[in-house]
Amino acid sequence: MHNLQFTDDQTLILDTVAKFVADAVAPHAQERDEHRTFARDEFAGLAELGLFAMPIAEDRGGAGMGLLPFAASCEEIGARSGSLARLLVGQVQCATALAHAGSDAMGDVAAGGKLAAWIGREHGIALRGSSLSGKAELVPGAGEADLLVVAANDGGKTVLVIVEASATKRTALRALGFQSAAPARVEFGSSACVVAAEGSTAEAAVRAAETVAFLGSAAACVGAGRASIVAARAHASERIAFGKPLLGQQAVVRKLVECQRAVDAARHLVFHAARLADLGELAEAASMQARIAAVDAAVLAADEAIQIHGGFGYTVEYHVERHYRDAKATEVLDGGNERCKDRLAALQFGA
Amino acid sequence: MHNLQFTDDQTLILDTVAKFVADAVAPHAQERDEHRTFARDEFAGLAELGLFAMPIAEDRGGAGMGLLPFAASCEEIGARSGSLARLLVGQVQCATALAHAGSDAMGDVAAGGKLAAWIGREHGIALRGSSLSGKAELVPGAGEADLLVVAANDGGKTVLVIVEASATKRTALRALGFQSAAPARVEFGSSACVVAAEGSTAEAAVRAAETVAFLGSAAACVGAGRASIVAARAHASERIAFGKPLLGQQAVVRKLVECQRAVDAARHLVFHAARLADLGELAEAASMQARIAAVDAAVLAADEAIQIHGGFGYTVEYHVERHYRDAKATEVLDGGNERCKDRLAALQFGA
Amino acid sequence: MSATQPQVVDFELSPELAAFRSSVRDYANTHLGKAAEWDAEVKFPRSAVEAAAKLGLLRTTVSKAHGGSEMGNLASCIMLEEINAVCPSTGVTISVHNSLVNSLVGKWCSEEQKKRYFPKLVNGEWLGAYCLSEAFSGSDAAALRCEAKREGDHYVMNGAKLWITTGSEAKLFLVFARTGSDRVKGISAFLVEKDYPGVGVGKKERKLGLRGSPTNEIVLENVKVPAHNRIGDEGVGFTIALDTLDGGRLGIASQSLGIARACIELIRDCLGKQVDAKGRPTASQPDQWTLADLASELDAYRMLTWRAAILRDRGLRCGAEAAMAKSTASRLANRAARAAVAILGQEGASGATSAERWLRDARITEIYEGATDIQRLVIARSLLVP
Amino acid sequence: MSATQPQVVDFELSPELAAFRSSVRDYANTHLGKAAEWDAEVKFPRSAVEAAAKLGLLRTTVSKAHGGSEMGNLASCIMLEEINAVCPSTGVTISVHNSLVNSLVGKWCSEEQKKRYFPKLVNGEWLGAYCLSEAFSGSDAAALRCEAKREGDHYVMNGAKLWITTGSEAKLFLVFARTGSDRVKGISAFLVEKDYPGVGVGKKERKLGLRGSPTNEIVLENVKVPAHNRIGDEGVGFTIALDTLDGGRLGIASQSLGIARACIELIRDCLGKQVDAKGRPTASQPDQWTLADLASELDAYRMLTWRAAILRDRGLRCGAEAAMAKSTASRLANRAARAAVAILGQEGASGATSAERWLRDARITEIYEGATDIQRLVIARSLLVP
Repeated sequence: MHNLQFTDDQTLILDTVAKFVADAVAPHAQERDEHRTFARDEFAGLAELGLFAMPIAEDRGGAGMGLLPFAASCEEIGARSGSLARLLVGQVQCATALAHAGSDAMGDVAAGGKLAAWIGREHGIALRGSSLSGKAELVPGAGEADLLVVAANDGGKTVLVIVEASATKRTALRALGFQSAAPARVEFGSSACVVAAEGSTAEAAVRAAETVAFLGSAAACVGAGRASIVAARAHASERIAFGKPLLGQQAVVRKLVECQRAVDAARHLVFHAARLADLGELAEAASMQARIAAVDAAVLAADEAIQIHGGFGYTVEYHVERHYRDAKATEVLDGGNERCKDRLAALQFGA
Repeated sequence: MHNLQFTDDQTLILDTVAKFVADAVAPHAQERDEHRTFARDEFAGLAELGLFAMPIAEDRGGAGMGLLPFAASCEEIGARSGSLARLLVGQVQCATALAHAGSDAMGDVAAGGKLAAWIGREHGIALRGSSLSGKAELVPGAGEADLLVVAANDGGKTVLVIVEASATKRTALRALGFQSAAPARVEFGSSACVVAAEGSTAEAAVRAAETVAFLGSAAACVGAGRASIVAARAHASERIAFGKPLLGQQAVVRKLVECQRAVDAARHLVFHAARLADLGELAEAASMQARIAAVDAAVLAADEAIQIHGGFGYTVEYHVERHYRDAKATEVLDGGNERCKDRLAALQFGA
Repeated sequence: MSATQPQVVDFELSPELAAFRSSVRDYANTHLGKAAEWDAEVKFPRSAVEAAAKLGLLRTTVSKAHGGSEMGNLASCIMLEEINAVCPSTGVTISVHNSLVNSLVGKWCSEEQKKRYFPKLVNGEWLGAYCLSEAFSGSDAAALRCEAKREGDHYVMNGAKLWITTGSEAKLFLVFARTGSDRVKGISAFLVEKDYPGVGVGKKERKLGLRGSPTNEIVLENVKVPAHNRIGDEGVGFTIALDTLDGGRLGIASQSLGIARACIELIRDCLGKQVDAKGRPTASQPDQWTLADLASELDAYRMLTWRAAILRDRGLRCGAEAAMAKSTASRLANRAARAAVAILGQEGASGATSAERWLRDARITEIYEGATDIQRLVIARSLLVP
Repeated sequence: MSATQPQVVDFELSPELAAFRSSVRDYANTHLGKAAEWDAEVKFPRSAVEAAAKLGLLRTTVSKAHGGSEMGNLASCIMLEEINAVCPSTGVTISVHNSLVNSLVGKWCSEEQKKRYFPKLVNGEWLGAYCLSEAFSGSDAAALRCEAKREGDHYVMNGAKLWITTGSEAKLFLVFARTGSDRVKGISAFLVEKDYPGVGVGKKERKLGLRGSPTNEIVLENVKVPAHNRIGDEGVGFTIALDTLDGGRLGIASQSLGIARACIELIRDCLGKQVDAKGRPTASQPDQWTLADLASELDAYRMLTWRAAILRDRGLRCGAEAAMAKSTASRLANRAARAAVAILGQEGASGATSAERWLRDARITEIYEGATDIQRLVIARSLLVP
């Protein structure tokens, strides 16, 4: 990891997560994705490990371990299953926002007893009276969720709203990615809901949830990039062309070097942003920057890994096409990379 | 700097360097570059600040502060003068190698009493008997150097050799960059020399000097990238086109966001590699990775800064063309980025 | 096509070719509407291929003497761009049939062989497949291991071919097999009918995209191939394979252009909706710039493709030119598809638009019929070896 | 040039144009050998421009009736690629004279004006300069402030023009000035002779590259410009400026192609030396791939450039096509120059080869005659606004 700076506690957690991922996630990831089966057992496993509560502050009912081990966990999981990493991100977003709001619902979500999906501001869901209206086109987890936590628009102000998923119309999607995370279109036809927070509390809750998403999806992409490189290296070591392993072809290994650099740089940005956030500093810009870099790195690494695999890479059996799809699908979530760049323009350059 | 981790001592040094750069380097950088005048006063200033001895181990006669503040200093200096940053890099390379060799010449070099230029292995200078032969095409500092410290080839093995610069033929170059660093072509026509180290000592000395160069030039490029962004932002704030400042044009500020991300990522890689080295770990791969990322970031940022400046950017008065040239010239030094990538292929992927 | 008759004057199509393009566009709009369904259900676009056959689109590279329309490579490229701009699964089926199979038969087979097979190929009664790749030889095609041993008046063929486009649907396989030990000169080409005993359709690949086009392993177990089904002399197989691939690459370049164009149109439609009261575009500048760059490159690489096709139609060498066309166009297709997903955002990735399908379909264009690095090798060699 | 006469058949030059290209190549090899010296010494390539004039290279865009060779834009593009592949300082001088000045005079000036100025322009006795940019108006040309006030039979002109190529050497300035307050319709164009009282050559820019070509401020202080030197009606200046820039962009696209080609040749020569005993290339694969990609794009963008030139020669609109040519070719020139420096390594950066000069010269092509983002704006508008 070249990180130098995990505490012993953090290292312990990460080892546990790595073991869980290797034992319980990796063996089924491809199959679940191909057949679009929901990763319910794996979700339960995350709950058992306490990952949903991990970054939530202790005084809000969480484990208070901060975002750094959360990000590192997302990387581990993202290396095997972008879908599961996204479920983790969504659940932690909801738990984080509900914790900020002091909502009773937080406990169930942080424990994983209820599956929650986050619907961010970018969807423009409107609160009118005590019901929601609007449509969220692509929501990972929504197809199987019990609760939807929505950053809704109440006449220009952000409010945090909880809806029973069954009160909405959900359409399972054949989406580009996240196929074992039950991605769905959610339509709110005047769905009844409960307002969990308003005003500055809602704003703070939603911002915290957004940072979780930026960081978590960035870390998951770092994992996907790492996994793509590992897969490509393994294939290139075995595959013989023109009398020597592909890895001996300068053009092939040079691509790996470039992907490694992009992934390593993205990881530094992710960990840096997580540390800033854990120190209580504003991490919005840093986490968005990390997200953009990590998505790019994951797309690059998966794309090159497919290319290095040749025809094999185009089939579902070598995982790299899945990382490619999940990385591109990540790009459009949370408002998309473009929205991040516009916000960065304002934060970094006052534009 | 978004670094979180400088010690108080390091911060103090960096503040001093920043003040020196602002007062003594910035005002003359463009003019010296344009007229190709050697930055002798500035070099003396670096000596006075003790920067040449800073990263050398205390038990070898240095200040023992490590490479992290050295890298941060290179960034500060590189933001104003790529030439001066390169002189610092070369001097510290020589001091580092001589310190490893336990050479008496180290004291003068670390104090800056003698100006030393480093000629690396990539030039393939050959030691035959007690004299050197070969040619080094582009050596910053060589035109004004007192000493040349050479990583020479003695029948396939690396030896560390000291030559009086006056014993060689030096031709001042009208090179792409480093114009106030007296870049020269150095020809060794059987130049007499002193062998300072052989065997594993020479190998270790040269590797240490190489890491200094990778890290130092990477950091200087981070500085150049930072300066390009600052200049572009300033120009874009003032320049009106189509009824509003350029900074209000989404396409313009988006470029700045992308440059900032590249520069920030490169800085993380630089500081990470410096910390690894300071902890006594192998930092060769990390420092080469940092170098490649930083050169790319500096070229990108300078290129975009020129573009944002429009016609102004093509003139010498706005500094960004100088950063562009110096960054591209940095790329070919120390064996060039391509050699770094080949070594990374071996170190990272066993290719 | 005579060597002096200009086909493309001043970068514009002749009226005949323009009319042909328009007729193919009609075909595509009429018959390829189920592209998304074929993709989702992993279903061969049989009706589309049959309709193409009826319209004569499976015989463009065949001489009139053999029942073809003799329109040549340029016309084929124009046709394939149109088809692939709607359904790349149909596109690759037709490309392989025309650009690889029919072209090879027309150029390298004996008159007798042509008379036996063209009647079935030109009307689509039989589809063709090109069997070069194997599990252990992709880019390095000369490393193939499939064996054909001469025994009297026939060859006994053993081995397995991988990544065979149209594998489960084809009736005629052009198989490259080893008749000698020399890496290159030990390779020969054969016409192998699906119904020959021992020919088996193996594993069907589960793929990222192009899911309407079946990709199979073809297993050859003690297949008796009549000696008169050998194409050309023993040992010229590799020459035939490479020469044919030059044409095939034009087909894939055209496929890539079609995909890129479709993505550019998606982006244009998306940005085009964003206008102010006076109809001026209000879409984000970076998105507009992306559109501009993609559109510029599309025009540029289409010309590279047409240039190579014209050279080939004239019987001139076009290896480097075809490689330039394929390598640039295939990368553009992927860039355009990635941009379409990003710009269309959630609608791009959710399946609500075709953007995500283009992304998946585009990816193969950089891999098959010579991966991008092989194209670069061909181009670099042409520049470095006089 | 008639509208039906094909100039480029099947992507190949006519024998006449091929011969012309060859003659220009001879000129470049004979007269532009001091390019490095002109760069180092910041010296105008006077001898080269005079030799070009003698060979008739300063009159390609002028009709025969006015002493020109009437070869048109395509021929000019071919010529400019050759010249710029050796010396871009000479290249831009000739490009501005032909593509901007002579083209504008031929298309927009009155017969009387043509008769007065063409005799001096076609033989290079006078060089021309195009004065549009100002300190506060670059990409946003319509923001210009230079003023021309009508007073009886003349205008009184005041203002300053910036970034004027050939400024200190030109005898005739085409000046765009404000005759009214409307942002666009308040602009008119004028023929201003250097010798008119009040015309001054101001500050000379110290530049990254193109150092042989003087770039100056042109100061206009109470210059009395005869009313009969106004070009067209009052208020059409901006239309004239933009139309002329379409042609100018073809010149810069061609300059970019020349620079890119020179860089590709440097790389090819460098890699070509690296061979094994059998003459096979041993250069690093990534470097070879870079060469292949650059060469592919060079061919592609040359076709974009020629396509736009042919449209313009036929009197058709070519705004988007010229923008595609310039934006792609200029970025290619810069990528090629950066690659040349990297691949040639120390020899690339030390001044021992021309690589570092190409890097410096190339950079302006993305800036002048409409920066890249302006080209993208033009292209995007053409796609988004029907």
